[in-house]
Amino acid sequence: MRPRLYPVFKYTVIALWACFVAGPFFWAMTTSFKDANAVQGGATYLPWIQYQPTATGWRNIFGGAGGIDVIQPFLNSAIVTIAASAISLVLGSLAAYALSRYRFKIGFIKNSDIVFFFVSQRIMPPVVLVIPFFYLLQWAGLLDTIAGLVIVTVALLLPIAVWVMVDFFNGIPREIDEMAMLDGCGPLQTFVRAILPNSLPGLTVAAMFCAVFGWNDFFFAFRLTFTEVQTLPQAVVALNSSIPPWWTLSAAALFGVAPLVLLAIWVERYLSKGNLSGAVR
Amino acid sequence: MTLSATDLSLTVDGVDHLKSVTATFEPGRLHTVIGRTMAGKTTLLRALAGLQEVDSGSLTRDGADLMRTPVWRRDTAMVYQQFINYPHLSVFGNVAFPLRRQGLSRDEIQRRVSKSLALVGLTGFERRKPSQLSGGQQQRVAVARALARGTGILLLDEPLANLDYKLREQLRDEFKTLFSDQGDTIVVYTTTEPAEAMMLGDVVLVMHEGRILQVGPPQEVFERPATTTVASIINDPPMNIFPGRIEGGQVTVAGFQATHVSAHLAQLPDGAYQFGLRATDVSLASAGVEGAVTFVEISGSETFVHAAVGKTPFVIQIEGIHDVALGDLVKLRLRPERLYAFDEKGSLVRTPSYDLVSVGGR
Amino acid sequence: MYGLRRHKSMFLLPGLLTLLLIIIFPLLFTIRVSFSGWNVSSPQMDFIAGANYAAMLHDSRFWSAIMRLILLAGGTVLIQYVVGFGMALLVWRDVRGRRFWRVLFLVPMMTTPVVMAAIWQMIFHESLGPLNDLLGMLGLTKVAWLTESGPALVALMTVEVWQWTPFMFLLLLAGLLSLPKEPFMAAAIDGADVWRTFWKVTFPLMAPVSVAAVIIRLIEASKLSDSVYVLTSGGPGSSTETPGYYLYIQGLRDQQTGYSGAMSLTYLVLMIVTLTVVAAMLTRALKLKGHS
Amino acid sequence: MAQLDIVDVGHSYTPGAEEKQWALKPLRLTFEAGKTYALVGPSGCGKTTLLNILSGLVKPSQGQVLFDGVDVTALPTKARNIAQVFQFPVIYHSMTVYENLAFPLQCRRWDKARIDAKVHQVAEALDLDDRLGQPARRLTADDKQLISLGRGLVRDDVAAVLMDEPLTVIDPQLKHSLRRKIREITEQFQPTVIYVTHDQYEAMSVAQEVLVMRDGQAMQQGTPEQLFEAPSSAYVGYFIGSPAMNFLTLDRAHQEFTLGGRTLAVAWDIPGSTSEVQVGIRPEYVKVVTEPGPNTFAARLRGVQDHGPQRVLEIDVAGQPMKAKVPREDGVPAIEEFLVHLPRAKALPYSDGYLVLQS
Repeated sequence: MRPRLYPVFKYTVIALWACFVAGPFFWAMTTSFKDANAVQGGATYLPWIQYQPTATGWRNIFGGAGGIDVIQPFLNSAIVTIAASAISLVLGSLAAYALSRYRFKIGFIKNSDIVFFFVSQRIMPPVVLVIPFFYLLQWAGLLDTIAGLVIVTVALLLPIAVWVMVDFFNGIPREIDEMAMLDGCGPLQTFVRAILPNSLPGLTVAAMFCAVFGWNDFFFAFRLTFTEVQTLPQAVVALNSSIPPWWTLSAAALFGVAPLVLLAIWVERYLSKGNLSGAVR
Repeated sequence: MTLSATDLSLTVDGVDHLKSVTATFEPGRLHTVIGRTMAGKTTLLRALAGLQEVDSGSLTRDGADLMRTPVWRRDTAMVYQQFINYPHLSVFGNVAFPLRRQGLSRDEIQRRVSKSLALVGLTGFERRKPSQLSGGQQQRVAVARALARGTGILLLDEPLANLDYKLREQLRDEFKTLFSDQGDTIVVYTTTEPAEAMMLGDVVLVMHEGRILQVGPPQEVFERPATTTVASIINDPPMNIFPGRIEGGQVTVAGFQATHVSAHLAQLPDGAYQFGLRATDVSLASAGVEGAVTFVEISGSETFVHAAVGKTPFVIQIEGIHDVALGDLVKLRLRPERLYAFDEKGSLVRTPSYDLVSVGGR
Repeated sequence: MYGLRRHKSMFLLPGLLTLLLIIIFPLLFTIRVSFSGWNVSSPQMDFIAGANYAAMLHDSRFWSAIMRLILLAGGTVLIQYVVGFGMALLVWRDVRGRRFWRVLFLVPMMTTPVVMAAIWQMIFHESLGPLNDLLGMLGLTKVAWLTESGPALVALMTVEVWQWTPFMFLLLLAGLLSLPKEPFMAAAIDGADVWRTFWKVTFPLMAPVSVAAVIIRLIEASKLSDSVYVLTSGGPGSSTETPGYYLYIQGLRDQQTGYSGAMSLTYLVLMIVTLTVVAAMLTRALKLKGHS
Repeated sequence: MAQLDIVDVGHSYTPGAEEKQWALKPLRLTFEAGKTYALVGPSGCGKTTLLNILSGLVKPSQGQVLFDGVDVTALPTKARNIAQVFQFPVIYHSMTVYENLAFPLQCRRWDKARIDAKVHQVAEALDLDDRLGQPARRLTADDKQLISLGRGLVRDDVAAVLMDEPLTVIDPQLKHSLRRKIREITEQFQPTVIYVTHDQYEAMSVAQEVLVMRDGQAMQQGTPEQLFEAPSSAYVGYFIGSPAMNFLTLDRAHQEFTLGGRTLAVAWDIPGSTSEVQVGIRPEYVKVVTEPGPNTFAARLRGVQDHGPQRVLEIDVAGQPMKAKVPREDGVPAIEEFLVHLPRAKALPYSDGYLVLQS
């Protein structure tokens, strides 16, 4: 390729991909300010010029007539995500630390096999788990409760936490552990005082992945909670009926994805600092 | 307060890391363990610290079994080759870390940290993070942390190996004063450098392939190396070791009449020997055995000329720095009165005498 | 080290037991139920031996869903890899507005798949959606995106590519950013052009990250069902059904619990075997063994 | 191979900074074709900046870089026809040893037979000829460094081979043999080599000429022997040699220099206007003697360092500390006070940290 043409090619490709990526958001944004007339008239894009914007859609998602209230689902989603992520991070880092530092040998099972066992849980399709979970939670009286959903979500997130943290701990020199022990720390203190404080980058990456997969889960919430506890994705999908109140749906969708979109800005900052590279190998 | 290792052995994947290592480490003395890379020095230190399990053998302190004491109750401090510090703590935090674990009062911690940072010359650096320090300073922090605790056992694993020559020279000098002042502490210090071992050690232990080959005061180990291997390890460049014969008052090497037999070898029967001669005791002269220069290197203020006599390699150490061209033919003069004689298996038979003017001043 | 044996389990067990407890019951339950005739009319754990498995062997809807999934997952992950790698290369080094592009290209993976599928459904709407509107402006005929089998598959793949290319982009960009710069200088010094530099330096160095990224994406893609549910409900007919979605219909909507259990296990085993084989093949093809 | 000229080249990473803060202060140097040069100095001394300027990675703030008289200052790395060996071994992972060595020639579209001949010639010199078919990634770090070097040597028109601390990650036991190999190869192929290291002994063992740098300045360029025998500054006297050169402050009485009241006979004469004068003398040249005579001074023993074949005596002469390096067989003086001899020819004059040039 000619050196002169290369920049033109490069920026064209970037721009095209950017349009594709941004398209759905643009459409949702513009649609969220429409009303029935504007939608029925065919596809339009520019407010004021092509249609008269209204805030109906946005009013509807905050308890307006004919709409829903997204606040409670939002809170439910947040609680489940935060609780499940926290549990997964704690249990995950402990297990990852053990797998990174100590040698396990139970019969033919070695460390790498245990790590594989954790990570392999990601292969389990939710649909395989959901029926047994249903009966399990029913038996425990946790069906349609936040606690039940948290337990199930931990199964989704724990493998991620272990996967990220094992790699991260492997990157911390063992001499630090040894030094802490020589300095008088027992194993648990060694972990808490010498290793954890140096693991912030790894923990943040793990937390980010947990947040993304926790917040965006739909299937478990859909089948294991019904009326009492509705998560945000559930609430949005419920709006997607045959005659779509597109403006309400769009507003709800944007509201639902907004928190994690903000996360992207922060992930990029992390990426530029090179902190992700250690965790992604 | 004596630390005794008895019959320590460790084999990993068929390689002996420790082979029946028996040694006693006395309080108030600095023990240097010298050996080449992979000789088992680090493994020995780690075993003493409790960081490395061994296959067999025992470890006692004042007769009490130490094997079942976990690392964190061993009263041992260690300084690593790779400047290991806690990356998240400041210099102060690093040195204070073990003191906090001991539950000392704030004032006491403050006092001890200041004292030990002053010892290593890092006063004023308290708030820096280790990553903001140079390699030499990082190693000083590690040493300060080890000293601050006042442990009974202090282990240093090639602490200067990763530093520049000049810094190494400087810290070596500092260490000499620093460690001579440690009261009843048992200090064990590993190194690959003979000069470091000689200079710092009260006792030198020579290790090779997992075994301890010789133990003794530096002077004795240097002047009376028990085997050719020790002779080669305790000298830098390694002592020239070459097979030869004593025949009719002459020492022959590779068929050449290299030199006459000097008085200290006169009693030996004719026959095959291995001879040892330090690089300092071979010189370039106008007459002597002929060799070809294969390589010239410069270390410190000395020039090491590597030359091959037939197939036998020799190293010649010349004071000062000189240009010698590769491939030149040179004549080597071997100083007969400096020859060590070893038997064919490598055990010491005769040493040259060092007519010491005096050993005062130490 | 003496004294540590007792502690190591203390670290590992809480996590391991939690996961085992959460996973083991469902697994055992599914195995047992797959040998029962549990269905909506007789919800009980009887024993009918391998009848469910026998029925499954003749269930062409299930097998075509499996085949469809393999093509869908393979196809979309390949596109995601190529596009993700391409975009990562473009915004890797000197490009104006680098941070803006990077953030934008990451955003889709942060969004909820089902929610975005609902948005995509609007976009693909035959008469009111913007896609056909734009096609019309270009003078092309309208496409029945979600009601014809061919276009519906294309729509589904488009959504998958949109949603998950950013994930590839993230892993590959992180990989690129961690590469040392010396190999590239060496290639420049040796006189290699852009093309040679890519194939001889960048690509080999990125091979381990590439394999990891592709495998992770294949694992996630093998579970595809949420977006199908929202976007096409498996339709038209069963032309966009994936095993995940078909199992949902059988097991949850029609409550053929026993039968769906048998299919679940078969699906799971097939996926594990396939992914293991693929992973081994990729690793070998890129000669990852022996890398430092 | 080419002659490299550095003409008033200086560099600052922050534009507009004062000259004394520049990473590389303006300097003028010539590296002759076919010789091996070492740039040595502590970290931050400017040696890496200078190397990067030669390789084209850094464009200097001022001055010109000439390769055989051609101005290459504005040219990128690729157009300079140099070769470089980095700290960390850089090889093409997916290729065999042969393909690695052939790569630069393939990029230059040589024909197959010519490539084959050249690769075999270089591989033989590097002792890699028996491993040409192996994947390069399987080799040890030191052999990988040889491949890097070989990729430069196969191009017989290469202007210069730049080596940036090539022994950093090499196993200590192998460092020695790789250093030796590099020396042999450069003697055989005679490329212009610029070798950067922080290790003075490595520099002196590998190079024909050494350039000592400090704080962005070139302190001295010369053969190892010149640097040792006549350091142009107190810094070089300290930096080269172990232990470092001794410096003692002299008193001036009439036409003579004295040390502790006794006359120091010297081989130089310097203007009376010169401020404080120090004598520099290497510890190797300080001799313990029993008989008083010219240039003998009373010394007091403070300590002894046993280095094995030599001992270093830490002594005070005229209240100033210095070191003397003596052969082991000479023993240690039995009394705390004795005499040392400072040879006239080896005592050099320094003022304000620099060697005072004799007219």
